[in-house]
Amino acid sequence: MTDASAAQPKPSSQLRDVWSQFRTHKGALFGLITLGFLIVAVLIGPYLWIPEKLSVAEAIKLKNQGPSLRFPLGTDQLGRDMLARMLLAGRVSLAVGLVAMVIAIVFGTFIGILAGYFRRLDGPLMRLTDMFLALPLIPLLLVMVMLFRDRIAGIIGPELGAFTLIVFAIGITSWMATARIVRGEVLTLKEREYVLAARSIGAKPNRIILRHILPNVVSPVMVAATLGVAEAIITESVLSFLGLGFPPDFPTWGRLLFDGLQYMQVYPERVVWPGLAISLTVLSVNYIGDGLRDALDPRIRGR
Amino acid sequence: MLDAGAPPLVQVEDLKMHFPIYTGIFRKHTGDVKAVDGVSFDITAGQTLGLVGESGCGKSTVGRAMLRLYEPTAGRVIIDGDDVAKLAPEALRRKRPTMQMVFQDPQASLNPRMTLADIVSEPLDEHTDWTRDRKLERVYELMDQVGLNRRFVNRFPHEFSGGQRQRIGIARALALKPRFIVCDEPIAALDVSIQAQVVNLLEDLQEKLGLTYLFISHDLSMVRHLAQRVAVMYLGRIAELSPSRDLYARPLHPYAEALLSAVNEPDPELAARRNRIILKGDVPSPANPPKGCNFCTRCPKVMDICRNVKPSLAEVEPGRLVACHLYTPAAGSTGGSEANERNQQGETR
Amino acid sequence: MAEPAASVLEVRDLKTVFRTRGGEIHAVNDVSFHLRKGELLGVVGESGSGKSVTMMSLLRLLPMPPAEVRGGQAFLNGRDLISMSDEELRSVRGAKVGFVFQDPMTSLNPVFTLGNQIMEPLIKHMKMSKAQAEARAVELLELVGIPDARRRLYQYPHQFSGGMRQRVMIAIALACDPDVLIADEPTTALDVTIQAQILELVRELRQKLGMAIIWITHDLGVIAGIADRVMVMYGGQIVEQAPVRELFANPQHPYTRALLQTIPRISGPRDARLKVIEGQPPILSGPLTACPFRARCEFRHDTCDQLNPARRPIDGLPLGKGHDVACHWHAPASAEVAHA
Amino acid sequence: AERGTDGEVKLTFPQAVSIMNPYLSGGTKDILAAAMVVEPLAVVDPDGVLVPRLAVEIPTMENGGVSADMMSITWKLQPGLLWSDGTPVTADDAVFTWQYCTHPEGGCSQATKYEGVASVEAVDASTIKVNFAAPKPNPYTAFVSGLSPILQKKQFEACLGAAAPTCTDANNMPIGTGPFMVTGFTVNDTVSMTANPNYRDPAKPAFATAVIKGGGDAEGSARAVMETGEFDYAWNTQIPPDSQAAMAAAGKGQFVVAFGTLVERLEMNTTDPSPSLPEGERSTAKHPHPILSDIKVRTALSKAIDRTILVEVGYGEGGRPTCNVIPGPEAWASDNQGCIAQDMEGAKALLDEAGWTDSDGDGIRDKDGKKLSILYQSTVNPIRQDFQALIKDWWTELGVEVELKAIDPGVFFGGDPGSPDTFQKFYADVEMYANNSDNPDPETYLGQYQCKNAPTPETQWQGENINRFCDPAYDALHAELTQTTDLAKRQEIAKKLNDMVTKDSMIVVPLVHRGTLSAHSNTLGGVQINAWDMETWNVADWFRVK
Amino acid sequence: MLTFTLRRLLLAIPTLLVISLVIFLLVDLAPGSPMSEIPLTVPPDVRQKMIEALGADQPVFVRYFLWLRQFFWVEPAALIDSWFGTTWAEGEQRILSWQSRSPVFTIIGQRLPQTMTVIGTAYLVGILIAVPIGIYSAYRQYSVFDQAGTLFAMIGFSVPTFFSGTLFIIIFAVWLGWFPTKYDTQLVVNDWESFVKQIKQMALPVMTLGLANAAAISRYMRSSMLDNMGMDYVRTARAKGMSERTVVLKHVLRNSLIPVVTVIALGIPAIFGGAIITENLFGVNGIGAALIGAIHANDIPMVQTLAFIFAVLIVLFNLIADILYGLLDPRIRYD
Ligand SMILES: Nc1ncnc2c1ncn2[C@@H]1O[C@H](COP(=O)(O)OP(=O)(O)OP(=O)(O)O)[C@@H](O)[C@H]1O
Ligand SMILES: Nc1ncnc2c1ncn2[C@@H]1O[C@H](COP(=O)(O)OP(=O)(O)OP(=O)(O)O)[C@@H](O)[C@H]1O
Ligand SMILES: [Mg+2]
Ligand SMILES: [Mg+2]
Repeated sequence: MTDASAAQPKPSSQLRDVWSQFRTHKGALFGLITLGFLIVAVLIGPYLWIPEKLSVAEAIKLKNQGPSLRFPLGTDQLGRDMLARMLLAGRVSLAVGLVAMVIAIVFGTFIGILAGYFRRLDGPLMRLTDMFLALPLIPLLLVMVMLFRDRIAGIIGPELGAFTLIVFAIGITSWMATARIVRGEVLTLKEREYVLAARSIGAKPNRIILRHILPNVVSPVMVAATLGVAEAIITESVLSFLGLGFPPDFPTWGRLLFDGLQYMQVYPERVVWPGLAISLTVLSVNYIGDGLRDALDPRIRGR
Repeated sequence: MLDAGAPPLVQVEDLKMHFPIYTGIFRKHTGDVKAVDGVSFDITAGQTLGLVGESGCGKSTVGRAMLRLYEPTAGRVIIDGDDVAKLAPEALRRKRPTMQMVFQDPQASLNPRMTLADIVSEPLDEHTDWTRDRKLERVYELMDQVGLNRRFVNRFPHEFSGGQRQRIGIARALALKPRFIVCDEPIAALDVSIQAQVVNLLEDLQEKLGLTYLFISHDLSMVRHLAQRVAVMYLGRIAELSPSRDLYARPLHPYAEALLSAVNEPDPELAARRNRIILKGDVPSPANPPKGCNFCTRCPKVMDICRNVKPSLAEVEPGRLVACHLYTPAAGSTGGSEANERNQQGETR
Repeated sequence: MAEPAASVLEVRDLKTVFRTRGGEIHAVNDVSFHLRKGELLGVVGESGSGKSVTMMSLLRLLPMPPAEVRGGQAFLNGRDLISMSDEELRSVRGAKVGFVFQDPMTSLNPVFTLGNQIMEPLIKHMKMSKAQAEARAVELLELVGIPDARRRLYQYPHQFSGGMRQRVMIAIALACDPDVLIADEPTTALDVTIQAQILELVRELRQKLGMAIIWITHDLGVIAGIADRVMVMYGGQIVEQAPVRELFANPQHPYTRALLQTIPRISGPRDARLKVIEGQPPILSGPLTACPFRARCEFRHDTCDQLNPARRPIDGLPLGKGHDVACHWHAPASAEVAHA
Repeated sequence: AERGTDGEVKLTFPQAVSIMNPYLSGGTKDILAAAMVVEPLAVVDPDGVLVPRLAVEIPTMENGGVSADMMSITWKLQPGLLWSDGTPVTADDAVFTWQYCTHPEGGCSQATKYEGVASVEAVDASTIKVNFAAPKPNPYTAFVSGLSPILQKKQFEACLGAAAPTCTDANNMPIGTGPFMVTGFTVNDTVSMTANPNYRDPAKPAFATAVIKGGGDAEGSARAVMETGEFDYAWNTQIPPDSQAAMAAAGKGQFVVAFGTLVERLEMNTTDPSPSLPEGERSTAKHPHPILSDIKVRTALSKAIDRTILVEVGYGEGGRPTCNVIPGPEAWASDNQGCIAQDMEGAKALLDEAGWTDSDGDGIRDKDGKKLSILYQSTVNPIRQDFQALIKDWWTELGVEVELKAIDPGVFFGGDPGSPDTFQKFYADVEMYANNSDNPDPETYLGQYQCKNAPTPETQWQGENINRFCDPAYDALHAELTQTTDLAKRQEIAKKLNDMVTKDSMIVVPLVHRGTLSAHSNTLGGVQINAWDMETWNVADWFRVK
Repeated sequence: MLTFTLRRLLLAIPTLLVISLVIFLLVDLAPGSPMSEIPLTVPPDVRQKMIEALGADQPVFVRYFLWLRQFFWVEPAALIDSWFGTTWAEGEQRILSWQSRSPVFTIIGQRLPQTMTVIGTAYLVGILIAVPIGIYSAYRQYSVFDQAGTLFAMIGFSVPTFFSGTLFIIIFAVWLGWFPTKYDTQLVVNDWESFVKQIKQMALPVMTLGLANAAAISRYMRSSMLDNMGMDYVRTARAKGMSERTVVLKHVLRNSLIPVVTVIALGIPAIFGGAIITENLFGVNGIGAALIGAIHANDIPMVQTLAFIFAVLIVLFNLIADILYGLLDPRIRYD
């Protein structure tokens, strides 16, 4: 009975459990592979796919080409290789989408948990959430960028500065839904018996929150995360459109989509590529979320 | 109760737990749910006090308020020398290892996302600075004590049967070597054979470790089996507090009597011969209890005085405390003889 | 009980499995039993032994998938429920068979008034008008002992106490005067006084309406109090079946014996220690080829590992009429016919 | 033809009309619409020639309308003119209009039109005399062109000064003398008009009603005319050349271009915008620009640009390469063509000559340890971003490091002294935008580059001399221009001034002479596009092609 | 319930005041000037005059209090005047748009009908599509239909309206020629013909917005239905012999609607904001288009007023959602 070796709980075993369950979820696997592919593509793609160095005059002659061997995704109105631009754009868009989503999720979850768990904070925090919900997004972003752009650019350089600012601005304006959902969940979760049980053994609030409450809000947070990525990518393009985003020669998927819009009728592929990339990202995040939710739930895992 | 010389480990004095009701535009405090309304008892070290009563009468609330899982409205709860009701948060946290709780619902009180090892070692994480190995060693030790196979360490709660789950809850409660455990209906949700396993385990542990229990249950036969003394609660107050042998032989309070008569014996012969008192009507709301005796709305032996004056818990026989006007001199004769008469309100079968 | 009347329900070789990711779970294994008119059949057994699944299989109330009824017949007044179309079955559910579920707290729809929920089957099956249905609903609530029924009709489940909800569930099950009432652990969550009220009610109803009742419970005390006949389930099988007094007086299956010994008594001497059944319940991951109880059985012998015992009368009466049991301990292995 | 026989004419503008009173308006869209309703004394035709509207003829020195000392001009109203409400038009209306626009609290946006006007008097009911404070070589500003129409005194009497913005009804539905009158006005959405029953030519307008629908974008407006045929006329349909071609191929309509003086240009900063300088000294004459002060660098940057490609990419039919800030009218434009051909080698040679060489081999030229690095800003606009990308490519080829920046036009042109991103503050090395002269005579326009007009912290960063160009010779020559009356002489001076800021100094680097691209359907006749006045100047003559 | 509503309404007042101040400051601080559209040839002193004429040169707090007074006193008074012919607001300065010099509320009044018809219809259409899809997806979880629904929803999420709108224009207006691309706000519906015209011109914006809305709502509907499909009371309903129709469309749906209704109610103010692009694209000239126009022109009073109205709507609909919650689910009590 005391088979110690078999009984030794490996610290990693739980993670491995999650992973092995995750692997059986077809959608999640599809999502992970697709997202992984996209990330790898934008990370190393630009080193592998180096477009020919063309002079401006040569390039202009090749503008608005359809897909070909030479230009797998065609060229844009200035004869630039769309594949190369898509890859470069993906770096920013994926980074912005994922990082801003993470900020929104982390912040939203944090606020939601505080509001839900500590009665006294509930009122003020929820009014704050109301306020953020009610604030007009565009002027808010304008003011934020105006106030901080130069300061941040001065510290970490214009591109990284723009990135930080955009990611932060988007994150800080999109946490409200998460906070509301999480708060609602926490309100019921904190009445659960096992939370009371944790208190009865003298656990501190931070442990109760981390170990007993947080894992149970994963599922709604995952939904919010999925929506968050799409929103962040699109918001970034709107920001660029208002001149608040990245330097104008810095492609992002949102901007490519926006730019391509003028050409949609004549060269539909100009919008298809960025649109496809954004949709794929969102779809894969959605499926990963589904899979993760299932995998994190030992009740489902057992089946 | 037998060795009256042993000092009580737990003393509860006039414990009150009122849940406030707020109404109106400005959230005015307009009333209270008097879940527990002045309860006093004590428990001798190494013994078990049974706590029985109707659903919703405040049994769990007593247990939880005693361990400061709720902030009691009034009263003193002295456990091992400290007044738990008044401890500062940090002191309370450090006091927790001496007093633990086994929860009513084994499924609900275990975090479904934690493994057995995590659950049982959580109190150790919180109160000790042991190494991982040392904690694991203790977890194994506890699992042996409660009879869980060591191979189960990495299992999740849903992978256990009800009885096993309850054992996890007990192991968790034992982890810090407490002196006092509140067992809140630890067997209600289990099937018969598993109930027996759990009860035996509790008994074994009491014997080995000298534990003190408050055993909350509505299974009266189990209480009889386990407890030396039994408190019968009704609507937030104690109706009768007697040694278990006396209570089961001859309940004094009319409610205790009705309760005992309702128990089903697993014996068809006996069942056919039994007289049971079926109470009529519903339990009054604890937010708005009757003016006099709490039980007066349903009592088969109700008298006029019951509707106006709250009876207090008084010792009517050696070791037996009852809160009933039948036994107070003011209400006329000592109720002993009347206790056997059936009033028209109760049905006799 | 007087001389047994004809069976209203006759179940033969019912077999239900769950297909899950971890493999199949054979929850009900060739269960056969019958129920006479006006009879109260008690069902006891370990948690997970298939009591609820058996009953729900009859009315196709299990989630399918994962559940699957693999075979068997169940004749209700001569018509086979298992092979019925969904449409036909719907006319049986609620009308001919009433069902009270294990958990009264969640079995009522929280967003509709009780009146609405009670009247639903009346309007559907009895083709009553709204006014008629309402009158009948009031009648039903009064029948199950809920005072002030007319006002209560317009209240929501959360405004009722647990015991009252349980009674409402019973009222719904009784709405169309069913031939059979299946009550699945209706009193587990209640304390003894409320439990007593419900038992009283059931007793009255049975006398008044003459319906047959199947009563599933863990509480042997309850069984002793109200049942005519008792079925003991273990590992998805019926292991013993007998009239109630006979069973308590003369339990034959080792599991039944052990079960009866574990319960503390309220009267009589206080036992020093409760008996327990050692070991774990079987994992029903395949068809039974050996006795499911063998691992925990004190009378275990070789045959138990090789053959799953069939049920066999021990009092000479035909199967199901008197006392029968599925155990090798009472019969030499040679006389056994193995289950397919 | 007969009035009102051609049904409805439908116009669409990408920006919706927000007010029908040109004196309170912020944008061309409003004035375009207003020009269909209220009229000036004279308008400018597509050739830049003045033609009379409400006046009988154009006053000149020859016919005695302009006094010899250039101190006054006298206009004669056509006889029998009626407002659309049937009341007669009198000289008093003109006098009132002048008062209205020059009232100090009125916030009149066309106040420049009345600059230098000392008084306006009604000599008699039909004679208007405009007196100037000083001799005015170009007296055709007040009451000329759609920017300066005559308002009805009766309607606006109560709206003088501070009350001007509160007269919502009058501002939205002014009574006019034009071919149409307003019947319905939804702010920033739709203007509905019907033919003016009192219009002086009984045969006009051919259309009974007119509608201007606003909103959307250039793309959508163009599409509504060129592809779906929902509208007859779309103003300002600046879309990519490829799309222009595709839309034209649908065969429903055609694009028309009006070339005025609008020039897309690069402005070179002559002062140092470095952020390391203390606030208040950044981009001021205190610190000359470390790189761009050298004319060789400026010239090299200009030489590296292929303007033909820019036009092809950005404007197609709607633009042409130019080297001048005054590209028209013909008679005023310098013949400077030197910059049209790209000369990359020449540019490189110039930089080498100026001492900027790539000494560390990183592809970027440097001098004295300082990199040849340029911040190049413009507004958010797809074409400008394409230009930025192309020019960056060329400059990079030259060995110049370029950082791009795009700013919201509202901020860039907003003139908010608190914002670092206005074009006047010029916290960048090079910036790109378009500007034009609102008058065929460029005197005022050229006056912008005088030393005194440089934006500085002291002037709250106001001023039109964006690049802080300062050349006493230029100022002197411009002063001469203001004194010269002889047209030929004026034109000659203007060309010289143009050359001084462009090819001689390369302070302003013109890129593209832009036209306004509009579209009209093939069934709309009589459209005569006009760069010198409102495009709707001859809307009375529009008709339906049958 | 009433007291709860009142309490929440009372609480909303300080919240809204704070929000109004923040909005006012934000919009005011944002860079840009109402003069940016004036041609560059206009000299600075004229510009300065124009700014003064707008009152834009006064200190922020003066304008804030003026605006508060106008918003909460003058404008309601003006509204009452226009209804009953009283003269309460006589001589008072109403909030004027800088761009058009018309009272902001007049403009809003002109635009409300379009917003209501087009955006309202779109939202309704979105709900009408989403709810059945969500229900059926949940009822047949993991069926082909469900998978297709997931895909549809994800695409609906990730494709911005400026993209789908343009696509619809090209397909339905340019290629097929079925619908107009510009919304005629002046159209008066008084006969069959004009009604058809109205339907046609609403088709494209409604499709665009409906798609976006339907995507999100169908997801919520599905997950909520799934949550309830396995509940015990569903089994009870089946055991009573109810038809599948009754089971799904009565018992499950009513319970599932609670979160969906919240999402829908909370989405209504967001729809005003979210419709900016669509309105602009199709020339619907509703409130959203007014907002973007005002932002581009730096028409500060207009932006402030609209933003504040949105804020009021958000707070209001949050409250309505909470109340609906209570109506739909009798267990939820607010006192
Ligand atoms: N947090 C709370 N707020 C308000 N009322 C409460 C709260 N917790 C319990 N109550 C009320 O207090 C009373 C006593 O509840 P308690 O849980 O102690 O009953 P119990 O005797 O344990 O019943 P059971 O046998 O059903 O477990 C009940 O009426 C209950 O509704
Ligand atoms: N949905 C399901 N999926 C898989 N297995 C199931 C499912 N429902 C029930 N089972 C299995 O079927 C078996 C019989 O379950 P059933 O509910 O009939 O037990 P029971 O006798 O009613 O027990 P209890 O007394 O605890 O109610 C159990 O082993 C259970 O694990
Ligand atoms: Mg309890
Ligand atoms: Mg069961």
